[in-house]
Amino acid sequence: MSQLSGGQTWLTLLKRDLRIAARRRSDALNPLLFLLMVVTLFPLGIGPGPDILARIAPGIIWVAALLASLLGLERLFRDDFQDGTLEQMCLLPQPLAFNVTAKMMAHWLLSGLPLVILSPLLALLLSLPVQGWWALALTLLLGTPALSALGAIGAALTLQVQRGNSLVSLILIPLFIPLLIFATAAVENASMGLAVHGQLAILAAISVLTVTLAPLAVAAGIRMSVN
Amino acid sequence: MWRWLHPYAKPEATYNLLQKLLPWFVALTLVTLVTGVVWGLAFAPGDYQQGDSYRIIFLHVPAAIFSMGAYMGMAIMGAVALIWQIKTAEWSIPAIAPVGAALTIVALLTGAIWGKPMWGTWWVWDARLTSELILLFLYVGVMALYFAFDDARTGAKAAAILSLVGVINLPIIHFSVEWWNTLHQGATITKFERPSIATSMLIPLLICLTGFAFLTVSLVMMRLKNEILRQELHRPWAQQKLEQD
Amino acid sequence: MAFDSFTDFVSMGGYGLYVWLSFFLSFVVLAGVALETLLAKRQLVKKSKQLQQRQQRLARRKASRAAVGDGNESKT
Amino acid sequence: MTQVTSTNSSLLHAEQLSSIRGGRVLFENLNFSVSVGQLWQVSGPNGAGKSSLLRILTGLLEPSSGAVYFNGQPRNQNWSEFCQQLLFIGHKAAVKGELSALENFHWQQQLSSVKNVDAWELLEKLGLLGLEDELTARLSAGQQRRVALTRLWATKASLWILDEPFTALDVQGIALLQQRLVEHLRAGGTIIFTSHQSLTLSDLTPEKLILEYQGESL
Repeated sequence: MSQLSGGQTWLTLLKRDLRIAARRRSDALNPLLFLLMVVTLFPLGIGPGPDILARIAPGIIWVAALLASLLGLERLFRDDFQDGTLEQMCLLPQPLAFNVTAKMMAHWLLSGLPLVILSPLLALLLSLPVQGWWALALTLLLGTPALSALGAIGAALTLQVQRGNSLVSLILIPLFIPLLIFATAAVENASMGLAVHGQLAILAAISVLTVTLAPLAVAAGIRMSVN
Repeated sequence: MWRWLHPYAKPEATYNLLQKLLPWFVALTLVTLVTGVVWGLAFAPGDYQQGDSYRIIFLHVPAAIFSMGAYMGMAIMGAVALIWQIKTAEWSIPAIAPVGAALTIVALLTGAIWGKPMWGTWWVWDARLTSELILLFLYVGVMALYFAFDDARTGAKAAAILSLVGVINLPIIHFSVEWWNTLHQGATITKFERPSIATSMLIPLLICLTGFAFLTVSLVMMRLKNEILRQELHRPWAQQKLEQD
Repeated sequence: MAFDSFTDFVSMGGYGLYVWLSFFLSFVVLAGVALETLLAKRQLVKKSKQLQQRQQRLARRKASRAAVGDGNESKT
Repeated sequence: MTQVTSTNSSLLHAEQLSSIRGGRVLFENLNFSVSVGQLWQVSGPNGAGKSSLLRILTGLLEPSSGAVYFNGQPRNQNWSEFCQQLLFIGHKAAVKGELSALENFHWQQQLSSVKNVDAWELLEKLGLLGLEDELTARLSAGQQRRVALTRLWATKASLWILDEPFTALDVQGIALLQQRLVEHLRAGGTIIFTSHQSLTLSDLTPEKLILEYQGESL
């Protein structure tokens, strides 16, 4: 068969998305800058005392990360929807649910991964104890794939809605809650020197579950929107 | 068997069935709800610990149970709609969501009002109340998504997908909130938890539960009738139905 | 009857405010949903009338056009 | 191949297709069969449902009722094979404005797994030479359309469904496209397209499917 295998198509789609993202760097950069600025607001708002900052740092960082991840979501499928690329994706021989994972992966590489890399800086700014740093990075590493997957659902469902950004937030924030709870608990425990395996395992489980099931919902949402 | 039915006739048949059944359900609702509430308010004995404030239970518990039940029903309809492509199932989602949201609001309000004499404050971040609040957010999301579309048909489909996504997340959310609550509030025993309930209180509670069940179903049926007409507005049968009353 | 007098019933052993408030608010919310449903039905009636008028206009236009035309068009 | 049915000779077969959009009936109970090697032109006034019909044939749009058969079987049952055989160019060109003409062609080629096309030759043929590094977003509408049409030269698909392929093209472009369509038909391909203008495709006359504007609601 000279037909492309599923893996090759997937890689092609991923590479194309990354190439396009390289052409519009600000799209990936802006949410990160937003995150950094939101985190800066907290010491200014509640005072620079390291004790209280360290106490609330995990919550602040994760809440800010959730909000930042909502920022770029509207663009995830919108451009492809408007220029017809999404239609062509529906007509590829490979299942749509499989192909959309390439887009989710691209989104994670551009939004989730930089967050993980940025996390030590955030921890430093909020005087998180050093023991908490790696836990923060780990929770972000385990949790952000679920953010991308859930985000893709929100983006796919609201494609036909004009200015659907606030709607996406409304839909997604309740679904983000478990991630927030377990991630912040893990970072808190780690900064107090307690074991965090349990929370990390749960986070990983949530991510695996979300990443495997979300593509089905995303594909259904895209088919509905293209209709 | 669904496949064999003529696609145009299906919603109409459902509508006619709903129209036939609705009066019975409304009557049952009124009878059971009035009986249950009067019994609970006036005849059930007072609680030795909480006095008469416990009478809020006759609203709070049924509302809380059916707020979740309605979500389950909505998600089941969502699955039916997406798997078998049954239109009326799809349309039942915007019919169920507002009813479920109203029940959730009732559960939250009664919970908060009950909390004032019991805990001394209107709101506590108790696991159940928090879960209920998040459930309300989920309902709000489904409704907001439905109303965001100009085309009611697409809106119903989007809402169906979202309700399914929500129902998979619901246990995770519930579990996480429960866990979060024990982590942060340790020793707080929720006062809603009762080891056993006296029969004299249980009977009116059960009547209230059936009353709320009928109420939920009746409201959903009323709204589903509207929704079918809204989606079928361009068809003659729907126009005739609307002219009749 | 769990209460000795009507005033007892109203005061609910001192919890009257809470009990009656919660019953009142619950009633308001649930009745509100029912009411909204009935109002929505009225809206639908109005919308249906509009739609029918539009259809009639179109039908009339079509009929007049058919009459003006060569006359041997088959009815559809 | 295995299933012998009455529709066996037809590549694409529409049965009792109806489409209702926004409370308006576009078309009802449409039946037709497209055989291998045929050229079909769908025509009709604006709003008659030409695009909707094409999108229903490709499977992007669900018909309100009716079904589409591919090679004698329900299309959705051999979806993967259908997609391999299909090339669809819709109103939206599926051209990425952030990529250059060359890159756009490159990705399309990658996805259609056609390797033996000389990109430079093709770009020259389509009059895009010298613009290959320019971002497509900065090209004119006609040039963007040409970039989209490069897909027709790098495909193995036999069934082409083209929605208004001639829009925004100049005389030269139209001639070039017509030539390519004839080539495809000569090679045994099948084409369904919509167009307002009637074509003069040398000796080929298209089968016509004319949709009428249906003003009334159901």
